[in-house]
Amino acid sequence: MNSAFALRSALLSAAIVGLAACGKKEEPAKVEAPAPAVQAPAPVADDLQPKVEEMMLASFKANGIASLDRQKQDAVQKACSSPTQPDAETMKRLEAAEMATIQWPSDGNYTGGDWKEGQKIAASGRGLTWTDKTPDNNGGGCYNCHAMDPNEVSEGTIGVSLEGYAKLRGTSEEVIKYTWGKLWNAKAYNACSDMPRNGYGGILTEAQIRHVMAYLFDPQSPVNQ
Amino acid sequence: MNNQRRDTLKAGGSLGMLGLLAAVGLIKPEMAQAAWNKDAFDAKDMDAALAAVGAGKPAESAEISITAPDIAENGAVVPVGVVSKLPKTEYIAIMIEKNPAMLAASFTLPEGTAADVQTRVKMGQTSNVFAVVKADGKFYMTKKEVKVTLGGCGG
Amino acid sequence: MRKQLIAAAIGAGVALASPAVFAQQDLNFDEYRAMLEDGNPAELYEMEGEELWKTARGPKNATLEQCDLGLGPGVVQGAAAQLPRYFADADKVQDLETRLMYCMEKQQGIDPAEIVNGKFLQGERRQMAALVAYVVGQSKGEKIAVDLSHPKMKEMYALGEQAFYYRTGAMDFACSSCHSQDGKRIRATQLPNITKPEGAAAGWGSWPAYRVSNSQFWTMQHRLWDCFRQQRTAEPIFASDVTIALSVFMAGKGNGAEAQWPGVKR
Amino acid sequence: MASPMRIRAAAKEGVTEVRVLMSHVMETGQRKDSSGALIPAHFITELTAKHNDKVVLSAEFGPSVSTNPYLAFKFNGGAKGDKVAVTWVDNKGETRTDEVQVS
Repeated sequence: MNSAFALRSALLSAAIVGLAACGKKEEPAKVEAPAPAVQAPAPVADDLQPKVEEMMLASFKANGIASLDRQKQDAVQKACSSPTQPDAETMKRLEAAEMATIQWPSDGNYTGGDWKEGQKIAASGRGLTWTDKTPDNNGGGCYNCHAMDPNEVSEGTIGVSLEGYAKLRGTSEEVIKYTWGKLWNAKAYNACSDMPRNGYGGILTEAQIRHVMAYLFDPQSPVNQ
Repeated sequence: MNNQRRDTLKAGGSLGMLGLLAAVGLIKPEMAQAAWNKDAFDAKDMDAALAAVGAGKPAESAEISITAPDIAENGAVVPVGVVSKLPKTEYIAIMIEKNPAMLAASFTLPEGTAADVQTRVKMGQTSNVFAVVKADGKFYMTKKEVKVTLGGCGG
Repeated sequence: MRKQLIAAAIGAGVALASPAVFAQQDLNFDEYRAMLEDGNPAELYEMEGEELWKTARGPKNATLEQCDLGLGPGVVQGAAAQLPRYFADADKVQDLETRLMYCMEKQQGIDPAEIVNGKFLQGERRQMAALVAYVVGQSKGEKIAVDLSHPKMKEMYALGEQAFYYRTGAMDFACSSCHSQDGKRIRATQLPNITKPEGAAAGWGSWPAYRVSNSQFWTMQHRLWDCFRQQRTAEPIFASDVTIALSVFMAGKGNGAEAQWPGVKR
Repeated sequence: MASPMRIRAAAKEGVTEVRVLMSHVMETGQRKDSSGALIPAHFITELTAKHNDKVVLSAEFGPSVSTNPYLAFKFNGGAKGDKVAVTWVDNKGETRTDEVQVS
């Protein structure tokens, strides 16, 4: 996991060499605070960026599987750390680099998983914290952000609703491939997506992603009821 | 701030205190012997729980009301209040249909104490909450469904 | 340990909550929360903290009654509403916990390392949490009034704002991933939009809080620590700059709103 | 060692309202620790509230009552300065009594 991350950071940093400008923040929109005692926040100084990076390292310590490598940003993390997205050209370049990381199923089997396993993975938000002993057996945390089974009340709303996924979107090759790719590395489709890079980041295995695919596409899955 | 807490008597806290408290009349000796209704609290279904508190098959009554949220943010703490307008209400029990042990709490109300109690209970899942009331020697009940949700990242 | 306890949960074992018919509806917990407001178990910690404030402890066998939380030695009423602040004696921006740690060191002789290297809910951090409950309880209903005029406060605010958007860790999350839009939820948990003053005030002004899901009292340091855990970063160091910077950012943005601490939370 | 309760008792128009927060784990006996071992049950079983010397409420609790239990009830009578005392006993025989004056 950690080495995968370091490698990824290195590769992606290399991929966008010369894009230093996208690390620079645009001035975030300021909202005037209502209280009389308050002054307007200081403008972000030009020299703040190195200080932020230093702080995001120095204020943390390694604990178990959560190493300090996690405090180093890779290309998309760096580019997407402001209230405003990078320009379209930068987004495209980042997305192309992420797209190249997607591993398509070796045997062409996209949806042949077990939707019941997929349901468990979708419901579990476990894994990869410093209280987890190993970097394996993680949940997908899908329900944290998405509606899936129409009968589930406790569903997040940060992501789009996935209720009736295959019923609404069909099962064309295009939809199936897009979904696999999105699950593997969401940043390939939107560099600043809020969604974790499940396959690329080693959060879920290929087999787990196939189970989640089944949960989304199987006609028997509660998602499509 | 409320300063009443400063008047709080700092008593009790250990096994040995029990006898002492009984001796100074703070609690009755029989309390120390635990008349706790084990059968009722161990009951695994509604019929058994009702039987164990001596309620048999209580009639539904609109004179009893349950104050509980329609939907709870967490099942570990669900506020439940029971008010009975039945004359001579002397006993109130709170039961949670889908908990492994249904009976959560029971209250015996001497004359002069209002039939109006509130507490907080654990609920493992969405379930009916029952209020069982004994008034003038007879048992009555009502129910209300409380939905329980899950929150947080789950990590 | 904590996780498994929660997972095993309360006897019946909280599995997925039962299906219900209103999946797409907004979940409204106002009624539930209103019913918990009176009799917030955090009051038990407030009582404990008040005793502790007046109890002589540590190598110097002293109380905290001369601790200056910013309004003068021993003044607790209203102090939390004006924290974090720049303290000249420490030449630092300090939040409530950092300031208490400073007082515990200077007045009682308690080694700050014991707190910084300790664990939440244990030892001196456990004591600290009770003290925090007492101090914030003395600012209940007060308006958040953080003075951002000192250059070090200005810098902390700016660093906090940057940290808020800083994506990192195994899942690419920043604080902003969950807290920069209105009306969003993780599962059934509603998320304040901290990029707006009312959201910042809702977040800052309702922690520390008693958490009903695990019956624990959590300070703001504890809250931030667990946010980062769920973000899958490395572990933030207690009272480190990032925790102070984020606190100044939230408190500063929430300035003027009433704080309802200690809160009671899921 | 049991921690103090937080009791508030307020008289208004001839009725005294009592609200009690108890500090107790209310362990069900069905949860497991990280090593998979059952955590033994530990919960309040009985509670008695007295106004001066008269019992105004007796209650039995099971493990389904929430951790750090809350209880609110009302009784007729009670005047400023009267005593309200609450005593609980748990399944391990531990007990605690706290007392306040009615406000």
